[in-house]
Amino acid sequence: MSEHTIKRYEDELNLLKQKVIAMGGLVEKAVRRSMKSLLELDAKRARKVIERDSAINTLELQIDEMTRKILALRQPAAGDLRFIMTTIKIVTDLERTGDMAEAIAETMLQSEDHPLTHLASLQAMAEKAISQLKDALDCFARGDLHLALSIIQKDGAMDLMFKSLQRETLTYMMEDHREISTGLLAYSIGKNLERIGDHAVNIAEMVIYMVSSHDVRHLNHEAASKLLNLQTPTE
Amino acid sequence: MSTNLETKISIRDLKLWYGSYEALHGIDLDIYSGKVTAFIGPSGCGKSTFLRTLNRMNDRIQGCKVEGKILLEGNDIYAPQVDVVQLRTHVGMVFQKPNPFPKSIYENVAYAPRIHGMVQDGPEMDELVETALKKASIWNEVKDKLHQPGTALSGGQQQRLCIARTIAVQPDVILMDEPCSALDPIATAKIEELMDELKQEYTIVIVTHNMQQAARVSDYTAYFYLGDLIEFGETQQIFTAPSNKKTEDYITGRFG
Amino acid sequence: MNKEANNFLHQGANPRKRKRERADTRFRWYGLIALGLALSFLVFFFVDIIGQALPAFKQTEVLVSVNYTEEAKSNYNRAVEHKLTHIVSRAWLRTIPAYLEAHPEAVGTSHDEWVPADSRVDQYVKKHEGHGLKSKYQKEVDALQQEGKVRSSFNIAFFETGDSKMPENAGILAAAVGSVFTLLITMLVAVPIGVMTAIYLEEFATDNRFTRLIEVNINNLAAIPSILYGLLGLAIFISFMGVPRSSALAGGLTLALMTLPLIIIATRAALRAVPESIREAAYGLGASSLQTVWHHVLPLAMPGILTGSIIGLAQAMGETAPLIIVGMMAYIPEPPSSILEATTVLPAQVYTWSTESMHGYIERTAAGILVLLTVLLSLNAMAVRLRNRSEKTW
Amino acid sequence: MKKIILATAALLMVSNVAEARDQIKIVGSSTVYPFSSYTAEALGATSKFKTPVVESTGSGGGLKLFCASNDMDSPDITNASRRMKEKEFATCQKNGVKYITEMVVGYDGIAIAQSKTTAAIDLTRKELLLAVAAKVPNKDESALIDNPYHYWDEINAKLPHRKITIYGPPTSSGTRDAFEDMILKHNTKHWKVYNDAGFKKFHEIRQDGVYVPSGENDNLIVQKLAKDTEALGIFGYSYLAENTDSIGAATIEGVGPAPETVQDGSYKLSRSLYFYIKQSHVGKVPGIMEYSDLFMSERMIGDKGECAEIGLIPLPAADRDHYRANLKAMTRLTADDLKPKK
Repeated sequence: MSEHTIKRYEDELNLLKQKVIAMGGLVEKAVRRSMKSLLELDAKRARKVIERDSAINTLELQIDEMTRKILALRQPAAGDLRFIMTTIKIVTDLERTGDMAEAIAETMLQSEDHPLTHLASLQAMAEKAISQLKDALDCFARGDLHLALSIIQKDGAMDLMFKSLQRETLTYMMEDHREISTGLLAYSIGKNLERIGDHAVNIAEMVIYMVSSHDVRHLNHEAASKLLNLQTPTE
Repeated sequence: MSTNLETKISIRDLKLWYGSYEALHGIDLDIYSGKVTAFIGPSGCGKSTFLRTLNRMNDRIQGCKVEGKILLEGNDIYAPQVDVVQLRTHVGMVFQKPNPFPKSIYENVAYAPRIHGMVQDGPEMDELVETALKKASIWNEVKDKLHQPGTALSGGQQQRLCIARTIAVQPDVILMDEPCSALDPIATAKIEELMDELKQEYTIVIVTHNMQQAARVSDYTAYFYLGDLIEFGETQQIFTAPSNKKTEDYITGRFG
Repeated sequence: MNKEANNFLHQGANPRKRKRERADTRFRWYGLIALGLALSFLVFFFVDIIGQALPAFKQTEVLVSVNYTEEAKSNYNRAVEHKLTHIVSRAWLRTIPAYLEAHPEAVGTSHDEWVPADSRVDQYVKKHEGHGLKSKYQKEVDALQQEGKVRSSFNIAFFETGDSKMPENAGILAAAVGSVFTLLITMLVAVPIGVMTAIYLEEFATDNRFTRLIEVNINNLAAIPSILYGLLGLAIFISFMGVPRSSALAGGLTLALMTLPLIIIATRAALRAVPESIREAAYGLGASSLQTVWHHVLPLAMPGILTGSIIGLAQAMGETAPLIIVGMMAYIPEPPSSILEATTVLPAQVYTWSTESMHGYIERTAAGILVLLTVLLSLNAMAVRLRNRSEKTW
Repeated sequence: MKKIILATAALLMVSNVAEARDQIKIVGSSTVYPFSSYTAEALGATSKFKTPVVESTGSGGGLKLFCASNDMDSPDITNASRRMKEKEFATCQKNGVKYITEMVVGYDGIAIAQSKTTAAIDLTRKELLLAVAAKVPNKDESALIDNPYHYWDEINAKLPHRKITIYGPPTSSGTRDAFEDMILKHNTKHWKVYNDAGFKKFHEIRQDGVYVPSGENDNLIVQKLAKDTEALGIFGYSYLAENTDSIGAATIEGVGPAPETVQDGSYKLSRSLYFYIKQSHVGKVPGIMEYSDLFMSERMIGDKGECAEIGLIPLPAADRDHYRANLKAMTRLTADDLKPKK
């Protein structure tokens, strides 16, 4: 997109984008760390994740403030308007994702006396979630429609993984009553990871709106691709 | 998109030259009845020129040549037998600067009906003047000073008087060439609100530099650039998701 | 640059500020001096003219006994005492035969009458240098003054008679009437033609080489010396069209030629000053070109047109050069009764008097200038009034 | 609409007027103008005739108008401060103005005046020439040089050491013409050095500020002389006559301007004043004969006549009678009359 006639406006939009990406980076890092603390039973790292959530919240406030200001003063239209709308939306998603990471870290702290099980499944899910989140941030940063669509497509896999985790924990809990507490913890972590994946999809949908002005929310992947007139990238 | 759109003016492959300079390169556009259509675009893009072809105000400019068709309800307004004077009673015009005649408010409104022999002076004319002023939402402000000079009114009132003056000949279409560019925001808002009311009865075409205004008042927006119609569509669509990159750039302020 | 000196808060002497202020003051003074000079010229001119002109409004009269004898019919000098023939005005004296012709019943009577004095006597009584009265007549006048037979009264004749070779009999009536006739013709010809031309050029003509040529020529015409219009008038109106030489028609038409470019230029300027938006408004409402010009442009331009026309006419009124060529600078003592009769105009009259050798004409010249000025100033006042009135109507 | 009617009426009147005219038209010399117009006024005041229109066009301009046509529009009489030229007569003949009667009404003198308070001065025409000409002969009269003289005693040692300043009429004036004729042309006509330099008649007046052209208004020269007592002024005799209280005249070759000296020809700066009557108009325009008779009458141009009072120098009585007889007989002017006499 060409430069804005008004340099300061251009700068503001760029800064906003950078902040969102920075926030995304922080969120992604928080998810990674919380998972790492969980897998490595590192309480110190978990506490750090909880501490650092405030930085994400601060960024969220800052970004909200900036979008408010741009809306009031610059009256953005068309692409700019969609960018701002997207920003407002995905900031919430990111903040939630940050909260998820915090929740995972807290779960880890709680689980000190009940060592966690199902770690293999959780790790696989976490990797998937983190990759979805990373892709979502990338497609936002680059305005990449294909990537965004692939995120929506991959969300099905995420759901399946969560469903299998559900089955797995349930089976364990039914077999052994002592497994219940750890099973519930694993379940809630899995739920969080699944939600992270959903937020990534939300972000991808907003990016699609931002780039193409088509609203693909509540559409399945085929319908979205059809609307966008794009071939589903082959994996 | 509303379902039963009626085309009021249909423009087909309109080209316009100033001498040897081609100012408009083949415009195709439909202007819908009972809607406000806004023309936007950077200065010198031909939007005012285009507006003025719609009631042949360009005829006055030397060396201005028009090719193509402009059909007002199916009738070519550039056909040789067309009476320009009659055409202008069908397609009225409001200008950038409020330009009331330096006569009384009453006379300003009564002038055109009188020269066109629409009604006789007297009670009929009084009624016509009152109706026009009421439609232009200025009656309450001027009813006690109808015989004071129109030039003594404020800018916004003057512009509404000009609109009343245009309405008085009962046109089908009102062309507005940047009608608010000389007005303050409050006066602008009043005109915009007025346009919203007027579109119940008239087809309005407005040229504006103020994109927000186009966004606020119009149902349809046409973006002109360098004598070409780049994009035409529903205003909401143009302002949230234009399909052309040039439109996007212009609307988002990335022009140039 | 020295920041210190540039600081506007810098206290104390700032040489640049002082210099600037001095220059300002100096400039103001130059303006004042120029204004003062212009004003003093004007005051000097008026004081001088009025001072010289005032005596012209007084005419010395002497009380003489007039004998309407049969003899006076053939030799009017016999009507008064011989020694008084050079004291009283010959202009009056020589009317006696005609008077007796018209009033036969008066023959044989004799009256004491206040009659106008000869110009030299008049000048002598007014104690003007160079009165030119011979010393033997001076004594006569002194004696008459002693007897109270000399008085000074308002010079009504100045406004009732035409030119004369005898200063005491010279008046401005003929020239004034001539001026009115001439100016009327100028106005009736130049104003409609000029205004119509300007309207055509400004509102209707297309911009092509031909109209541009006309424009350039009109602008040039306004700048050429007025005497050339005299030659033009001579060629067109007198030689070609056969308008009588020296007539108000010839002069008026010639002045119309001269005034025409001025009126055209003034009218065009006035038309151009009418905002384009008014024309657009009218056209936009479906008014025709004629209606637009007639209903909107012309009324708005009217003050400018009127002012331009009146100033053009005032200039024509004060013009002499072209009138010399068409024969209006002549001895024409009788007011014209038609536009075809020989006539003269005020400035020409003033000029004629100024070249006369007799002293009595000096004050007449000044008085003539005063009348001319009064007329011109009234014309200008009229222009202002007309303008104000036409501005008030809407 | 009114205007159109008016203009049409005016045009109709124009076409009519050429036939009937009840007002005499006189044009010509500005020198004769005062006397001619005085007579015109007298005619208007004492008779039933309309006062003739007298226009001051200069002698040449008057003759041109006079000779241009024989129409009733053309002037009936023209005044001249010189005699009609043969060429002008020929033009008259060509344009159908066949019969002309010539009248001489008197003389006009040019006065070389100065302030009354200044010591009398006597000049010759040649000295005057040397004082005012743009180019004068050098000492040995071999070539023309720019006028070097600034004091009268430089021209002639006998003259006083007095600055040369001469106020005179500008080129447009009839008096200037007369002065150039009588001082410059007359003296250089047969002066070898001028003829050798290619000037048949030299008439350029110096422009280095010594000769001050002083406007058409001779009254101005009178005022200037009163202030600048060293200066001389050139103007018509009538102004001298009117201003004898403040100015006096220089004598020319020992003779001062006065009616007697002009009449007997001893005062050299003088000329005859003429008027010419178009015979074909006599009887058609009423009053031409009456006007001419009045002008030629003793009452006007006699020794004590009214014109004499305003500056005309009368003809000798015999000449007056001669011209009156010519007038009565309507003697026709012939080309031979105008041939220069030997």
